[in-house]
Amino acid sequence: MSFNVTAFGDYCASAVEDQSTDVAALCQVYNLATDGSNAAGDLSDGLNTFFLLFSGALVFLMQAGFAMLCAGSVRQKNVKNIMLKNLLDACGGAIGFYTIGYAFAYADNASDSKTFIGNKNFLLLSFDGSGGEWIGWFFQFAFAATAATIVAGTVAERCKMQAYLCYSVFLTGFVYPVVVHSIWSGDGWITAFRDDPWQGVGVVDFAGSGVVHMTGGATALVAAIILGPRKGRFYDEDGNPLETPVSFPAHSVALQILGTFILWFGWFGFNPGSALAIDNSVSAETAALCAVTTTLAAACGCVTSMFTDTMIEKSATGEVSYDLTAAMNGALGGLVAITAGCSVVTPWAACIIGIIGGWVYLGFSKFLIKMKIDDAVDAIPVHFANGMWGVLAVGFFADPDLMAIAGYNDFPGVFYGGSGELLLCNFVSIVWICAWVFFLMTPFFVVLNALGMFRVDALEEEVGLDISHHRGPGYDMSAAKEEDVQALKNSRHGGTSVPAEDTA
Amino acid sequence: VEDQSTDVAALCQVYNLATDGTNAAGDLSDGLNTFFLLFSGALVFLMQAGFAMLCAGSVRQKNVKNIMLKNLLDACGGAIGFYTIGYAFAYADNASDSKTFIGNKNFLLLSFDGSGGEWIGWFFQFAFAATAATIVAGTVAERCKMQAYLCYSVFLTGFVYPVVVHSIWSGDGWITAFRDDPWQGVGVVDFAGSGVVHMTGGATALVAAIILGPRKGRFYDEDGNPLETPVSFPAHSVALQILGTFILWFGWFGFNPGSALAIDNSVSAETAALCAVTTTLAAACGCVTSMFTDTMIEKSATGEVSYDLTAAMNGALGGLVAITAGCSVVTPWAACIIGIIGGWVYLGFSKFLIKMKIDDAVDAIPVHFANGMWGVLAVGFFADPDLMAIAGYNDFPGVFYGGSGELLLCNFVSIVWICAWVFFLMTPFFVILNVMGMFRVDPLEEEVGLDISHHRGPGYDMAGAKKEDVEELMEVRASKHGKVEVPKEVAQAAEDTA
Amino acid sequence: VEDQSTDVAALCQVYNLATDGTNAAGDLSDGLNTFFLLFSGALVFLMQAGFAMLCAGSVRQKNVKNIMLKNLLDACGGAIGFYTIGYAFAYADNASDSKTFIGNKNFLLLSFDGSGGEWIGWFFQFAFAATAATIVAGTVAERCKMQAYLCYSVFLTGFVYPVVVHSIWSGDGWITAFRDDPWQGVGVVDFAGSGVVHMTGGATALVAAIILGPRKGRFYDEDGNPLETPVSFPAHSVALQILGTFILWFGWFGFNPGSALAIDNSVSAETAALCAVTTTLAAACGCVTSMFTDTMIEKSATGEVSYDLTAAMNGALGGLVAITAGCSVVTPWAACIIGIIGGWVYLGFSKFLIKMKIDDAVDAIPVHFANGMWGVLAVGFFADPDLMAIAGYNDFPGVFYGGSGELLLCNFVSIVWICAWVFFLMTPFFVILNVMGMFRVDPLEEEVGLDISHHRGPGYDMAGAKKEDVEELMEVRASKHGKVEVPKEVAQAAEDTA
Repeated sequence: MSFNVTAFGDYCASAVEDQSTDVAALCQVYNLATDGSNAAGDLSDGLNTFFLLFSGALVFLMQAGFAMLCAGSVRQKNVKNIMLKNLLDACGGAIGFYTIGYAFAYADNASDSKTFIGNKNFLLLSFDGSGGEWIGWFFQFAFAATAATIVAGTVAERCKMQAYLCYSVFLTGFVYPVVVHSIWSGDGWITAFRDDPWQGVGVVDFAGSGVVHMTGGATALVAAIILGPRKGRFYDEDGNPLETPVSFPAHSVALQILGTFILWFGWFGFNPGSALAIDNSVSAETAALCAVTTTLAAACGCVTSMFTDTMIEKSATGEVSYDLTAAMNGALGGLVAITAGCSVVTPWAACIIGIIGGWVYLGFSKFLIKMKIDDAVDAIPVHFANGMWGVLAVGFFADPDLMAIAGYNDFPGVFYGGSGELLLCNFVSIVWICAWVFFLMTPFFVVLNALGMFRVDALEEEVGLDISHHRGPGYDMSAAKEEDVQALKNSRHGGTSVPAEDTA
Repeated sequence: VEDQSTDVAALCQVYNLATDGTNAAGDLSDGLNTFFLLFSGALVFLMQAGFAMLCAGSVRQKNVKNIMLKNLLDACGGAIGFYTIGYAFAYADNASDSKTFIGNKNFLLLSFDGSGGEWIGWFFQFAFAATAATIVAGTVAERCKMQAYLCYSVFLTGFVYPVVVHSIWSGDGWITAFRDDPWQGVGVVDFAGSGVVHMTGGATALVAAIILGPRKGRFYDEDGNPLETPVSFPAHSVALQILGTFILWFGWFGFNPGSALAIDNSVSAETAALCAVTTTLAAACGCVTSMFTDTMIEKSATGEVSYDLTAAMNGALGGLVAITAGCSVVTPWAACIIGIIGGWVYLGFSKFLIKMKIDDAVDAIPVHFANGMWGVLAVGFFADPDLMAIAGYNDFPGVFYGGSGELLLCNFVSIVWICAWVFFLMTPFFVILNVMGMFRVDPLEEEVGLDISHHRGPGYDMAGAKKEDVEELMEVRASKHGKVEVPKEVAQAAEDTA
Repeated sequence: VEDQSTDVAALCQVYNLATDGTNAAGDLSDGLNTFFLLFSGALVFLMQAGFAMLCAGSVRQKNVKNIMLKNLLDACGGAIGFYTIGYAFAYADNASDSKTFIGNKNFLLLSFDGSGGEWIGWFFQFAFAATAATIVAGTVAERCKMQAYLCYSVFLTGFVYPVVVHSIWSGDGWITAFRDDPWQGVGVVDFAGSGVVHMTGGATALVAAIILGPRKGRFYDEDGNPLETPVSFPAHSVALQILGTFILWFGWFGFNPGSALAIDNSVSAETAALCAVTTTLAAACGCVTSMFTDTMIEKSATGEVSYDLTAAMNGALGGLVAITAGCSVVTPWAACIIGIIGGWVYLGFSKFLIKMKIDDAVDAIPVHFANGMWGVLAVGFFADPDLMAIAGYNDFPGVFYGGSGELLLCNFVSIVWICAWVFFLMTPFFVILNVMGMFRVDPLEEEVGLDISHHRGPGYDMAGAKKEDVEELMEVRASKHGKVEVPKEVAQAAEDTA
């Protein structure tokens, strides 16, 4: 009674003369059914590729978001410098991740053994194009570039270009890939994507609160400590601590808000895109849920952070004021915090994660100032602190049903009656990422510093990096010469009637 | 017998294969539609950035932080309001065929089970709700209190807008096209929301602008006497305005084609594709018409030929708003005509508002309210019956296709209904806010600008390097390499700061 | 017999099921491809915003409105021109296998029946046409008359560009790869348009720049004597330039992968995916190469290390233009080499133009014309025969893969053809405009800037709050709560305005 469908297909194709009408009809139906199934497989490839192209492109656009946010946040005299760093990040990230980063991060060793680092696909040479390899690289590159760009803002206005280039290649080429390998690769030691993950569940960091944001944020923290604050931020000319820290005004709030919106938009690629496929109902549901939780966490983070800040300021000064920096960093904090759990928490949990994310941002920002650690764009509270909170939050809020839908083992978070395996896994991932980054980056930056390659000359810092290193300031707003405007006025209609607009 | 059993087994196998194929197609269909709404919703969300840039560029430099914060909070408030109650009011299906005024299920999305695209449906609809709310921000810019703004934006996304949506886009609505027996046999055809979204936002803006009054110095002098010519406040950054316009246009490629809601079959693919074409053409025609008409008007008045960016970009936006209702049911040439008239509607209504001394800081009322009305009406004239059927409506033709006016009547009634509903609710709302002193900022604060008054300082600090520092660097650089010559960038900077 | 009839009934059911599955797959395929082109077209459209920001940032502050208006009108004019005649000239298939010079059907899209993705095909192609037109805007910025601009942009999108498209991308073209028997057996391989789009735009820009002459004070002093060193006019806002660069790069992920035109099967999915990879790598390599080469050149000249943003961003754009022709047929390492050389081509051609005293306000000629040529040629060297087959071309290898040069010859001929066609048409066109005094603005207007001369005032008004108002607020706030202390933001503002 056994029937081999493939053999039957061959039989149909062979067109034997003596087959009955019945069999011929059946063969035709078989061919039709095969066509349908093959078309579905083809469509599936196309749809998933398109989904990752869309998501990767949106994540890439986050580079523009970071560039605008950072550019708006720094003083006018350093705007070219920070934007160039953002542009080079995207480029360096591409080159570093192409040559070695992807190989270190993902290479599957075709065994079930745990490995520390991948070792295949250098320069993508062994790609054969099938199985979405090209588009997979593209999507992962966009993430790597994001991790690198986080650091740029923190060390803005005082970091040397050479140092920046060194660490961004080091970060995307080695530090970040090893973290990825441990958590997102099937070979990683703490990954959820093995048959027998640690504690039965492994680390659940869906879109990378830990892998991407903490790695970038932790590097930023180390860099900020070793690099020291900007001149005049916490200490006066003679090095005596100031009573109140001087806050340097953002040179353009318009660019900051533009950057924030672009980042939020990009996150709709970052989080839903991390479903990696959308060719079936289950992954479609996962991606859709990610869009909802991402939106809600950002909204709650923004509102919470701004109004809390308003209340704090009101109790201090008696005036009601609304701070844009608190609002936009609150939104970003909420986005970072939901990144780990976007596919495994319910909307109400996303709201709570966002609300706490807003507080985490505010608290950590004030803590840094107290510690006299200078972060030019508050990237450490947003990415490092909220990255940690996001990874931890999964341990509390993960819904076991959603875990199963998202492809994890259905371990519940503590608030769903879990006994803490998931929380433990995620806590260990935080410790691991911090330890790995601190262990590698601290000596790295110390050596750079000792060699005098880390911080710019004091005078150059005072003048600003644009004039010192980038051939002049970033803006030239000089308008038309007064005498020319006057001459134009006089030339029109014998100079008697001047158009209204020219009198401006 | 053996032959027969082999036959049956073979048939079963083929059956399984066919079932696999069909199931895979169903799965793919879910995935594709979800992805389509994710894409469209994300683009509509980006329109928040477009509005923020457009408004920021249009106001004076002293209020730029204020307006952008309002835009950011809109997105947030819209999300929270639409999550908690708005979606429930707008869409809940009561599983009966009765007409209802408002939905009452799915508060906090609690009864979602994830199937059937519910999550992504909420995401897409949220983006629309946030758009409706953000339209108002620009009109009342430079003088509206933050508290008032927060109150009305929650009220709008949580209640006013959802009721309009329920009536026109929900299967339970009283005037919807999506019932078995819609009113007049066709119901209101407002494909992507010229009426539902733009008129609702625009009408709110109109009420607010009337009650709030014009900005200081716009139509009246210090002593309250009307000025002979209204003073126009210059936009502080045209670059931001144009950036905003382009982002909005880009976002509209999610707004209109996305309203097909599905793209898993040839018919909805055709609908979405047609939307992209009509949207493009209406915007282009609106832009060109508005700008050149403005140029001709100005030329006849002053004799000088000049090209106005505000007219161009608001013309484009007016065309986009106007095509939104009919993007899936009109042909390309009709889209051109709708866009051209949209450009004129914008210009005319803008001048009418100035004549009425109603002050709209970013011309949102002519763009969204006036062109929203025009767009909804235009469907009644230009709807092609074949395209109506393809887009899923009953195939009633517009008046120009020999229709006897049912569609025009439906759409006209929807305009009256939206205006009445918004005016009825928002007028007392804003009057009370105003009486309580919660609507308009203090005159002195308005004069200083809201950024310094309420947002901890101005939005820009363009101070460059200090002159003495640059000079010092010049000396260092000149001596460092034993050179006499100073690097050109430093010399240039020294000259500039001199 | 009864058994048999049951069998037949069962078979019929299975047949229906199989048919359903196959039909669903066909439907899905339509939807997916339409969606893919909607996404890609929207991204390419957003490149208009990228060009607007890049150009706006690159010009002097006094011409910012002018250049942005041109960019906006480009999008509009492109839509109208391509709708009315451009598409008909470019694509109409005459249903014969004969070679034609120009298409002649589908004017105003009137014969579209909606099937087969016609609507979305137009949308995608329109976005490309608008890109070709907008390239020119930057080069002639700060001195070209609006009228001239409108004339040439309609001429370009309505006739010049469509003929190039017809020859290379239409099945009827004389040198196309999409015939059964293409020239030399392979035809021109210009996947996403390094030649068709970028060279056409860039060549027009080159002709225009030569005839229009340099901006006042760039190469010659007031009296017309050549300056020893050319004066470089500083970009008024680097922030806008970088924003534009990133938006363009983002848009290119629609431009290149989208040119696969379909994504409903594994093969075209692979093509699109490869395009995304090669596009990224070429841009990254172009950027890094161009900037560091520039740094080294400057260092050898001045002894100071400096990093130039213009070199970096134009290097990235140069890499993007260069990979556009071959993005689907070269391997990643070849993309890196194409990008690296693209960076050098940009730098070299930019310096060459300055030496020739040809003034390009935004360096569009080196980026689009020079790198467009390099990109088309590079295919002849680097095309991988396997990838050629996957991308749907005949599997002719590039010279470095052992090809005997047919492909290189085809692509070289396409360069000659595009240059000849554009130079032949545009030279008399611009010369006549110039003779009629319609090309270049009045010298005084140029000096004042086009914004004040033609667009009703400057693009920015950064005036902040008045000093006395801030001081008054300071007093009010200090007394209001019985406090002596003034809120820090007001005090700070008072200090700043002092």
